[in-house]
Amino acid sequence: MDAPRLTVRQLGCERDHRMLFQHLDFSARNGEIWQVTGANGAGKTTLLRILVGLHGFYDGRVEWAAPLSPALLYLGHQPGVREELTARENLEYSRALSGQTGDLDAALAAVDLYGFEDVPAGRLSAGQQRRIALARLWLDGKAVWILDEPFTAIDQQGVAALDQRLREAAAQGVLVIYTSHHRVGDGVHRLHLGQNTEVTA
Amino acid sequence: MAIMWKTLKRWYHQLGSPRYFYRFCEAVLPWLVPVALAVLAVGLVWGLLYAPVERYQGNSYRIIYIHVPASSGALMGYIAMGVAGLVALVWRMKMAEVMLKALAPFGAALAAVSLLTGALWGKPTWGTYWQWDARMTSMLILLFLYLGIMALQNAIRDPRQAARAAALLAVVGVINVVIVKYSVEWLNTLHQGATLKVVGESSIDPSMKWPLLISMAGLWLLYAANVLIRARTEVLNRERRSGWVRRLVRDGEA
Amino acid sequence: MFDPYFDSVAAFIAMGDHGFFVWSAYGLSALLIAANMLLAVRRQGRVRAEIARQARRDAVKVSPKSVETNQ
Amino acid sequence: MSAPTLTTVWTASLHRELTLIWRSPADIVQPLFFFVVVVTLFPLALSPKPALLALVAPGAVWVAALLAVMLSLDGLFRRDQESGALDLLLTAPGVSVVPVTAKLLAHWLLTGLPLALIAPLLGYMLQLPVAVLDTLMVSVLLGTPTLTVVGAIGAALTVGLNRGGILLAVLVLPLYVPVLVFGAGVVRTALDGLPTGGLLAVLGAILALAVSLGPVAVALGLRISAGD
Repeated sequence: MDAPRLTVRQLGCERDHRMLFQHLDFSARNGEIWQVTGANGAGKTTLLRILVGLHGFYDGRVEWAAPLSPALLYLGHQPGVREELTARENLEYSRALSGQTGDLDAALAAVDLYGFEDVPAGRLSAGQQRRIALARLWLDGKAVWILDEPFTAIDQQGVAALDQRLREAAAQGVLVIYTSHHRVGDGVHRLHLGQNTEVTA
Repeated sequence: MAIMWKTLKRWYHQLGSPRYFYRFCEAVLPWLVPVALAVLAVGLVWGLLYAPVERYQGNSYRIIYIHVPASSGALMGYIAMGVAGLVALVWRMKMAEVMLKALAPFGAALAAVSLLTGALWGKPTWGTYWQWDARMTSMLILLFLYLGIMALQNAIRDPRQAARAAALLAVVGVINVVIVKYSVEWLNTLHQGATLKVVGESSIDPSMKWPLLISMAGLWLLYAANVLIRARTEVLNRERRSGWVRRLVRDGEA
Repeated sequence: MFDPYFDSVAAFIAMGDHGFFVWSAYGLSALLIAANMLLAVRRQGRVRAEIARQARRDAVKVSPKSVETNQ
Repeated sequence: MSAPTLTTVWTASLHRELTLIWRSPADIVQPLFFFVVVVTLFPLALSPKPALLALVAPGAVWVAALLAVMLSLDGLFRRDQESGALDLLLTAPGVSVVPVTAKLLAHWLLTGLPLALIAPLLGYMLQLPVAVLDTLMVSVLLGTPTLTVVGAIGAALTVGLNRGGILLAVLVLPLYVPVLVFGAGVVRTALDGLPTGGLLAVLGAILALAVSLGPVAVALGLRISAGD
């Protein structure tokens, strides 16, 4: 077994004098899929923001075995899509910013936005806007995927495609951590935030 | 040398720990407040009652014994905030965040005192309560900068995020204060004749200088006491979940 | 040097002609500084009371401490 | 594992920011309109007497330009923050100073620069002698980038707060004092027929300081606002 890519020790986070979660311990390896669950307000989004380095106020330790930022593909709670820009322009910008490679049109086609490339995102539905952000998963070059509610507002067909994409990526050695109630396959590790924090391998 | 360095380093680490800092405040404050008040009283009584009169301005010059300490305190307080801000941003030191927050209110009050006393001194000296001379203008901007930092801190709910935001603003503000000072000095040389120069602090008679220095020391000590009181409160507020604060509360000490 | 500069209390109060300016300067300063000190102390009292209240609340309800980790 | 080159990020960012502003023309037109309207208020409020107007013109044009820049900055990061694009920028590999600088440059090109270009016209309407109009334009040209960068620090720190506008003014206006003093001062010096080279150099020095340190502070401010 290779060394863990991500090690979390005694992680705790407090907001407005209330503990969101505490004493969180787990380690994740390349090729694993981690599903984070919990009620609304349990701190799922905050946990992911801590992992990617956007939230700096926490107790405990978060250690990445290799530098995170060149490897990271982060999809936040908001999709990061500007309504004034077309689907293609949005994707082009995030590709350049994150240093990904790959064909934009193929990626857009994979999320079923073929024919909508040049439509301003503001004129697309919420689900379609989320798909623009998800199209990054069909570009190359990232080894750690951290996805906040990727299945939200996606139709059944889209869920199936995304589900398959996550498993494909994990098979190629990508570490996937996502929040959702949707469960991807059987070999998924589960992290439940709540009154009793639970880690199931 | 080596011993001194070691001692300094130990202090840095100990005072960096909230719990130790709290105990330090408990130990220091009971005598710091009375000492500060006593020193301030000695300086003011000496200055108001015993010091000789200034030849040109008459007794109104006696405002100097509160005006100059307040002005210097306000300025030093802001610079201290900038230093604390830099430490908070670069080393993410929690106590620097606490100090930054604690320094602001009394500094703002001193800036206001400086402006008020300056105006009351200006009336008999310049014939007007307000004049846009370099020092008064700089002090007014300094007050605005203090108020800006306090407004930003109040607007952000998370105390640590608020402190870090204020830290960045304080660092930018300190750089700004320097440029403001030069810019308003230049403004005055250009379009008004040299304004009536208030007593130059450097060329002051010793019989006036000593009470001034003593009241300055007193006011600065009082500032320090105020900062420690506020910092102690902030430490309690932030560490309320930790064991030592809970024990403190349970034992009825707090 | 250590004789009072003023001959009488009245002269001290009058400060030449400038009593109004000198004494209102000192009065306002004292007011601002004292108010600030008081606010600092009062805030401390408030925070302490708040923490004590919270501690009483926590003592009443059972604190959810159990954390299960089955890896 | 892939990190983009600085040039790729710079080009893509600048292109995106320019496109964004270009697609919402109100962001370009409204600051300009505000600038013109505020300057128009001065003759109405003071008096239309040419001699008096020429005296207050440098200050009036400068105060109006300063307020126009400040107001335009309130929304600088807001839509990026609400859409989540800011988190994308902050988690991207490489330094976030590069895309932030591109954003500031694009914003200045489409708001600050037009203000500088129409400043002489407004100066002329306020009865400034034609001989000092070029000085007015150069001073606004040198001053507005500083206003943009310094104001952006405030905008970055207030981006997540719902009462941004007035708070931004409280934070930023005191920081604008030196630029205002020297900017309007240059024009008044020119009015008096004195050499302005030294003062323009001071404005340039402040600009250099703001441009070299400012974007770092803006990027840091954005990180702080994100919660780091």
